[in-house]
Formats: sequence, structure tokens, C-alpha cells
Amino acid sequence: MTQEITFWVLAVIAVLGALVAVRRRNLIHGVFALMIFFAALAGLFLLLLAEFIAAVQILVYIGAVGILLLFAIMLTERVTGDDARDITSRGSFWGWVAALAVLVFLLLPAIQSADLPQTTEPYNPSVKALGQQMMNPYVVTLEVLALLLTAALIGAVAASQGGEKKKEDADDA
Amino acid sequence: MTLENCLILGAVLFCIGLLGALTRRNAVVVLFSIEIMLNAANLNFIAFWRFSDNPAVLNGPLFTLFTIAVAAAEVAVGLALVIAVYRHFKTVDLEQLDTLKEE
Amino acid sequence: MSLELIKDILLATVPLLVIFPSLFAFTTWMERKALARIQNRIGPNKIGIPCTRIGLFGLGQPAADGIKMIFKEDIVPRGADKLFHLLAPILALIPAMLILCFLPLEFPWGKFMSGQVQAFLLDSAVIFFFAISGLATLAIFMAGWASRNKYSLLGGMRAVAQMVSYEIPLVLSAVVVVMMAGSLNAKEIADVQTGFNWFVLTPWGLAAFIVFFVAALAETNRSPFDLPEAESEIIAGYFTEYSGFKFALFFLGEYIAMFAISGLAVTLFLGAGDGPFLAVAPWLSVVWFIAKIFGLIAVMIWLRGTLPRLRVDQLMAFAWKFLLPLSIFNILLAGMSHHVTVAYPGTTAQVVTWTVSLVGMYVMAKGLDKISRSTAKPREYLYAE
Amino acid sequence: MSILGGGIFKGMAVTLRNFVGSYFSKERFITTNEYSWRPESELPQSIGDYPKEEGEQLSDTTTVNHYSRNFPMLLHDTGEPMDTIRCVACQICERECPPQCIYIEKSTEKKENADGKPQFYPAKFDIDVSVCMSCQICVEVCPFDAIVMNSQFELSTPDRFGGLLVRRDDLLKSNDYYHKIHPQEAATRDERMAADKAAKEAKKKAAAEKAKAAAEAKAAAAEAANESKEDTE
Repeated sequence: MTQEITFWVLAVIAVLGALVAVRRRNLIHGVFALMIFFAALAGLFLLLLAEFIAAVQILVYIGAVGILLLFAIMLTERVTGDDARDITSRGSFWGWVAALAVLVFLLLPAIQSADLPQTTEPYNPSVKALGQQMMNPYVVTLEVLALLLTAALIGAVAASQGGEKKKEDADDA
Repeated sequence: MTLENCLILGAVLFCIGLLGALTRRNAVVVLFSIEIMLNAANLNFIAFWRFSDNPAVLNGPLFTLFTIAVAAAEVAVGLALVIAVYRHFKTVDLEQLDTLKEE
Repeated sequence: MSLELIKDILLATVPLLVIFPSLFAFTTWMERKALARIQNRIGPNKIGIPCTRIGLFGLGQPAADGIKMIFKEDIVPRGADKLFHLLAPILALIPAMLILCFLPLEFPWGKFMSGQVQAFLLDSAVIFFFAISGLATLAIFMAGWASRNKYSLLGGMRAVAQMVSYEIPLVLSAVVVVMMAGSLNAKEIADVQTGFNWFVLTPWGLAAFIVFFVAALAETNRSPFDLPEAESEIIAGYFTEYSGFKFALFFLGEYIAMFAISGLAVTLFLGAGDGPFLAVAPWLSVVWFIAKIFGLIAVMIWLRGTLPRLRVDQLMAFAWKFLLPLSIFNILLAGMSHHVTVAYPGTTAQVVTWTVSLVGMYVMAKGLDKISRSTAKPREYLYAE
Repeated sequence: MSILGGGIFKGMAVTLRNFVGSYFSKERFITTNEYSWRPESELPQSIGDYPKEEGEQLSDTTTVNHYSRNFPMLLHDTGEPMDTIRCVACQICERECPPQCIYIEKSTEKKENADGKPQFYPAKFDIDVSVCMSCQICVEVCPFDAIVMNSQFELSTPDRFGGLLVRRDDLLKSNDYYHKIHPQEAATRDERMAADKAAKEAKKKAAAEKAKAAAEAKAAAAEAANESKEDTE
């Protein structure tokens, strides 16, 4: 019973957070709503007994991605975060239609028609098991991921700095 | 809390993300709409794993872990690109970023 | 929800909510007193028992400050974002309070609990600790941004940059302990160290402890890393526009975070509740734990009275060019010495590895220090002498 | 080659010495004012009972250390305050004040000062207590030794705006009072001022003598010229 209530509360928070994040005019408010969404999702992961994933979710999404988004907004918008322009893009009507259509005609029927398991097996979360499985069957994935993250790091630095240098050159010329 | 509820929640969140990506014109907002979609997918991974026959095989959490890492890399590069674009065009409005020429 | 669970929750959380805020009050007094003595002043000494002239060395000062804070006018700037301005101090306090639950404080009444609400028994308690303590950054950004004040925003941005940078050496130095203990569970890490097998007494543990402590100073915005609230440059940084109770919440949150991170340092390096006479009186472990926290806090206060504030470029160079490579090198060293001791058991091998580790660490630190020193020269003034 | 972090330990040793030393030697408390409580019966019963003699503030309950500096005051020499005010409203302190808490209005006509010389005087001289940061720069820059630091610290007031603005007449304090609160500083200042004055007078005298001599020489020369002129005629 407690689980059921917690699930619904977290679900409502997640949906509201996501909606506000997507539709709010003020971008900073949007990012904070997005973080509420991430936090609610971390709560759901905890509820589903994936405690390590919940911790990583908070650590990576709220601690790093959120801060990064805030910095990006501070660098590209006015400090108040208010988006003064028209916030919706051209043909946004078709955006609404597409999103709703995907939900109503594609995803929900698919879920409804599938034969889903109803019961959960008892499970005792263990970080050690996670680490061992990561090191045994998934070690190549892990290595590739490390490579990807390094590449992303270098790429991000290059992308954000190269532009400036180019601009300086242009200014000099 | 059944698997069906989890999946419906995931679907709804995914479509909210899709809605944001399709209807907003700020590049940063589009980026975080994509994050919402990725997170909805993660929720599905975890839910499927939890309701599977043998949760001791940690495929779901591991896959989620890898997705989170990829998403983090994507955000880092994406935001670096947004900032580079902003330096060049002085805007992150996707409606105005429709030129291939140097201006 | 069963009655059992409610009882457990109360037993687990209420002591934390009582002990640490009262320790906060005592610490503010201690800090003011110690700083005053360091500067050859007396410090608070008047306020003791109300309506009498009994001073009690000024121990009533925190209570008086608290009363003043509560009744002070609450000012919200006209241009401020009202909602965020209100939420920021609350958000600053909550993570600090939350992470206290991850400290393996074993209260004597623990045996009446079923153990399912004790957060430090979580299998990934240390990761949760870092994840949740990172939320304080958001609160600070929120406060700085919502105040619509240049100084607040500058302070907030400085704080975010600083806390994000110093979180990396902080986590990496904790990784060494996690590696050696083979667990992320705070209780297990504490158990490994019983009987004075403290991690700080090994070369890599010592190095990691020093890195951890320095990064913790920066993480809690303590002097000499208190740039976000550098009063001579940016007034009070992110809480410039806060007064009254909201300011008190920020203050409380900062000190609770200090306790929490000192508590983690005690858990990871200083043997948690380990100490003498535990066989006679097991309840002493809580006393040892809090005494060790106080030891670390005293060193923090001492450093605050001693060191001048860093410059922004020095701060960033120190995190990225000194602490980060040092902590990565330390992880390598720890792994290496572990494998050597496993392969060649015996005192000689241990002495050799320890000596090599200590010398290697020192040489590395010395070299990094030379490289990472800022090249900025002292500023030359045109008119002023 | 110094030990890494050695400077930090050195500094910590210094602060530790201060910390411990402050418990043993009273001489370290050079900036501390000591309060001594009087018995209840001797306490002032109302605001009006406060000793409001010039410069006296709870004087028998408080021993203000002569190192104490808190807020500026304007000096006047012996006599009626406004007749002997030293300030000539040159407004240097107003310009130099870092937080800009001084407001001066120059008088329109000149008035004789203590030396009997006609000078301007401040028609208005206000300092905002709430802004002043006790930096003492106004004292450093004043060429007339007219502004010095007071040690009075009971400046609180129930009025948030007007009450925090200290007016000229409240700032004016006699040189004797200055001698009372900062005896060493006042003595050196007076000595220096006397020396300056003497030097000035000597210079003036010398200049006068020189002028006299020059005038005499000129007169002599003129006479001689006259004579020679007469001679030529």
C-alpha cells in the first residue's frame, strides 16, 4: 500500500516536473522543474530497488547535467532567464499532434496489447554484484564508454573554445 | 505498482519530452527535452528488469548506467555546440539557425 | 505503514535533528571565541543566564543570536524571484540534514530498531552521500540568481564553479578508501577500521585524508576557500539579500554541511566510532565519533584564523592542477601497494612499499606544486604606492 | 628547498601562540575595552540620568583604552566652539572618504579663526554613522588637524534615518577632550603643530626680514639713483 501511494505521488511529480520544464517560459525555472523531474525519477528507481542507479541519477543528472544546463542558459540568455521571444516554434500545432499521436496510437496500444509479467521476484540490492557483472560480461562496453566520455570531454572543450578562437581571428582580420 | 503503470508513465514522459523537442524553439530547451526522453527510456529498462524472472542478472541497471553515461556525454557535447553556435550567430533560437552560409 | 516503522523512523532521525543543531549553536560560540583569541580579543563573554550578570563565558550568545535572527525583518528585494528566494535557504538546509543520516553513528538505542531505516546500512551509502551533498550547489545558485543582485549572482556563480571543481578530488580521495575497504557501505567501512586500523595511518590513506580535508574545506566554503562569500569583494556573496530567518537557515545549513563532511572524513579515514574503552562501554562510540568531528572542526576554525583567502585563479588551479592529479596518482599508488602486499606478505615488503609510497607522494606533490603555481605577477599600481 | 605546506604550519604556530598567549598575558588585549558592571542601585535609572558632560559616556563604568578609535570628531581650540573651529571647509576629507559618508557645505563669508585669521568655516558638516567604516583616512588627509578619531561608541539610536546623521555641532569637541581620550596622540599632534607653527613663523619672519632688507636695499638703491640723478642734473 505504501509502495502504491509512493509510486503515484512520484509519478505525478515527474509528469508535472517534465511538463513545466518543457513549457515554462522562464528557462531557469524550467531547469529547476527538470531537476524535480530527475529527483522524482530517482525516487522511482529506489522504489524499483535499483538504489545504485538512483544515486547515480542524482549525482549525474542533478549534480552535473543540471548545473551544466544552468551555465549554458546563463551564457546564452539574459540573466533573468526570461525568454522574451515567442517560445513556440513554427508549426507547433503539428508538434502537439505528433506527440499525442505517438502516445495514443503507438505507445499505449503497444503496452496494452503486450503480455506483461505481473509479479516481482524478491531481490536484495547489492552494489558488489553490479560491479562484478560490469567487470565480467560488460567490460568491453565499459571500456568503450570510458573512451566515449574522454572523446566527449575533448570534443566539448574543442567545440566551445574553437569558436572563440575563430572569432578572435575574424576580429583581427 | 504494476509493470503496466510503469510503462504508461514512461510513455507519457517520453511524449512530454517529444512535445518539448517539437514545439520549443530554444536550443537548450530542446536539449533538455531529449534528456526527458532518455530518462523515460531508463525508467522502462529498470521496470522491465525489476519485473523479470531473474533480477539477479543486472542487465537493466547496467544498461541504464551506460545510458546515463552516454546521456552525460551527449549533454556536454550538445551544450558546447550550443555555446559555439551562440558565439557565432548570437542566438540559440532554432528558427533563426537556418543558414548554411557564413554570414 | 506500521507502528514499528514509525518508531524506527523517529528513533533514527530525531536524535540527528536534536544533536546536530545544538552542536551548531555550540560551534558558532566556539568559532567566535577561538577567532577572538587568535586575534587577541576576548570574544563573546557577556550573555549568559538572562536577567542576571552571570556571563558563563558568553555561552548564551548563540541563543541570543537565534532570537535576534527570528525576529529580524525579512526583506525580499523588489526585483527578486519571490518563490526561488524563499526556496533557496530551505533547499540549502535539506541536503545537509539528509546526509547526516549516512553517517554510521551507532546510538545506544539502535538495538531497539529493526535496522531498515538506517540510511548508513544502504549498500551504496557513500555514493548517496556525495550525490545528495551536491544538491547544496543548486541551492546556492538559486539564492544567487533569485536575489537579482550582481554580488549575489557573482557569489553564486563562484560557489557553483568552486563546488563542482572540488567535488572531483573529494570523490577521488574517497575512492581510495572504498577500494581498500571493498565496500560503499558506510557501516562496513567503519567495521574494517576497528581496532585502530584507521585508514589515515597508511601512506595512501594519509595522502587521501589530506586531499579530502582540503577539498572538504572548499566544498563547505570555509576559509581559505570562502570566495563565494568574500565580504571584502562581493559583500556577502549569494546571501547578500537575505536577512532574518532565511539567513539563519543558510547559516545553519552551512554548519550542518560542515559537520556532515567532517563526519564522512571521520568515517572514511579516522575509524568512525573506533576508540579506546569500547569493550567496556559500547555507547562511547557515538562520543568518539562526535569528538573526532569536533577535532576536525577545530582545525577548520584554526585554519580560518590563520590563512588569507585565495584568488579565483589560484583556487581553480589548485583544484585542477594540484589536487586532481595528486588524488589520481594516490589511487594508482594505493592499488599498487595493495597488490605488492598481497604478493609478498611480510614486514620488509610493507616497510618498503610504505616508504616508496610516502616518498613518491611527496615528490609528486612537490612537482605538482611547482607546475601549478600561478604565473600571475603581483599587480603593479600606476598611481598608488 | 622548503617543505611543502611549511608556510601553513608556520602560520598555524603563530596563531596558536596568540590563542594560548591571550589567556596568560593581559597586555595582548590592546584593542579591547573593559567593561565593569556597577551594582544595580548605581545604574542610571533613565536616559536623562546619563552623564551627558562633554565626552563622558558611562565614564565610570567603562574604561576606554586609549588605542580605541571609532568615529571622527571635529576639533576646536579653547574657547567658544564655533569661534575656534579648526576646520576651514576645504573638503579634502569629503573627497577622500572611501564610503563617501561626509557631507560638507562651505560658508559663504569668512570668519576669524582662533589665530585671528579670516577663514571659511563649514556651514554644514554631517557624517553618516551607518556608512562610516572608521578607516581614519579623513584624519590622515586633513592638513589642518581639524578632524580626529573619537572613541565614543554609544552611537545607537532609535531613529533609522535622521538619528544616524551626526551634525557639525555634535561632532565638535574641544582639544582638551582630545587630550583626555588619546593623550599620547594628542601630545604628539600638538607638538608637531607647534613645531609647524614655529617653523612657519620663523619662515615668515625670515621672509619678512628678507623683504625688509630688500625694501631697504631697494630704497637705498632708489636713493642712490636719485642722488646720482640729481648729480647728473
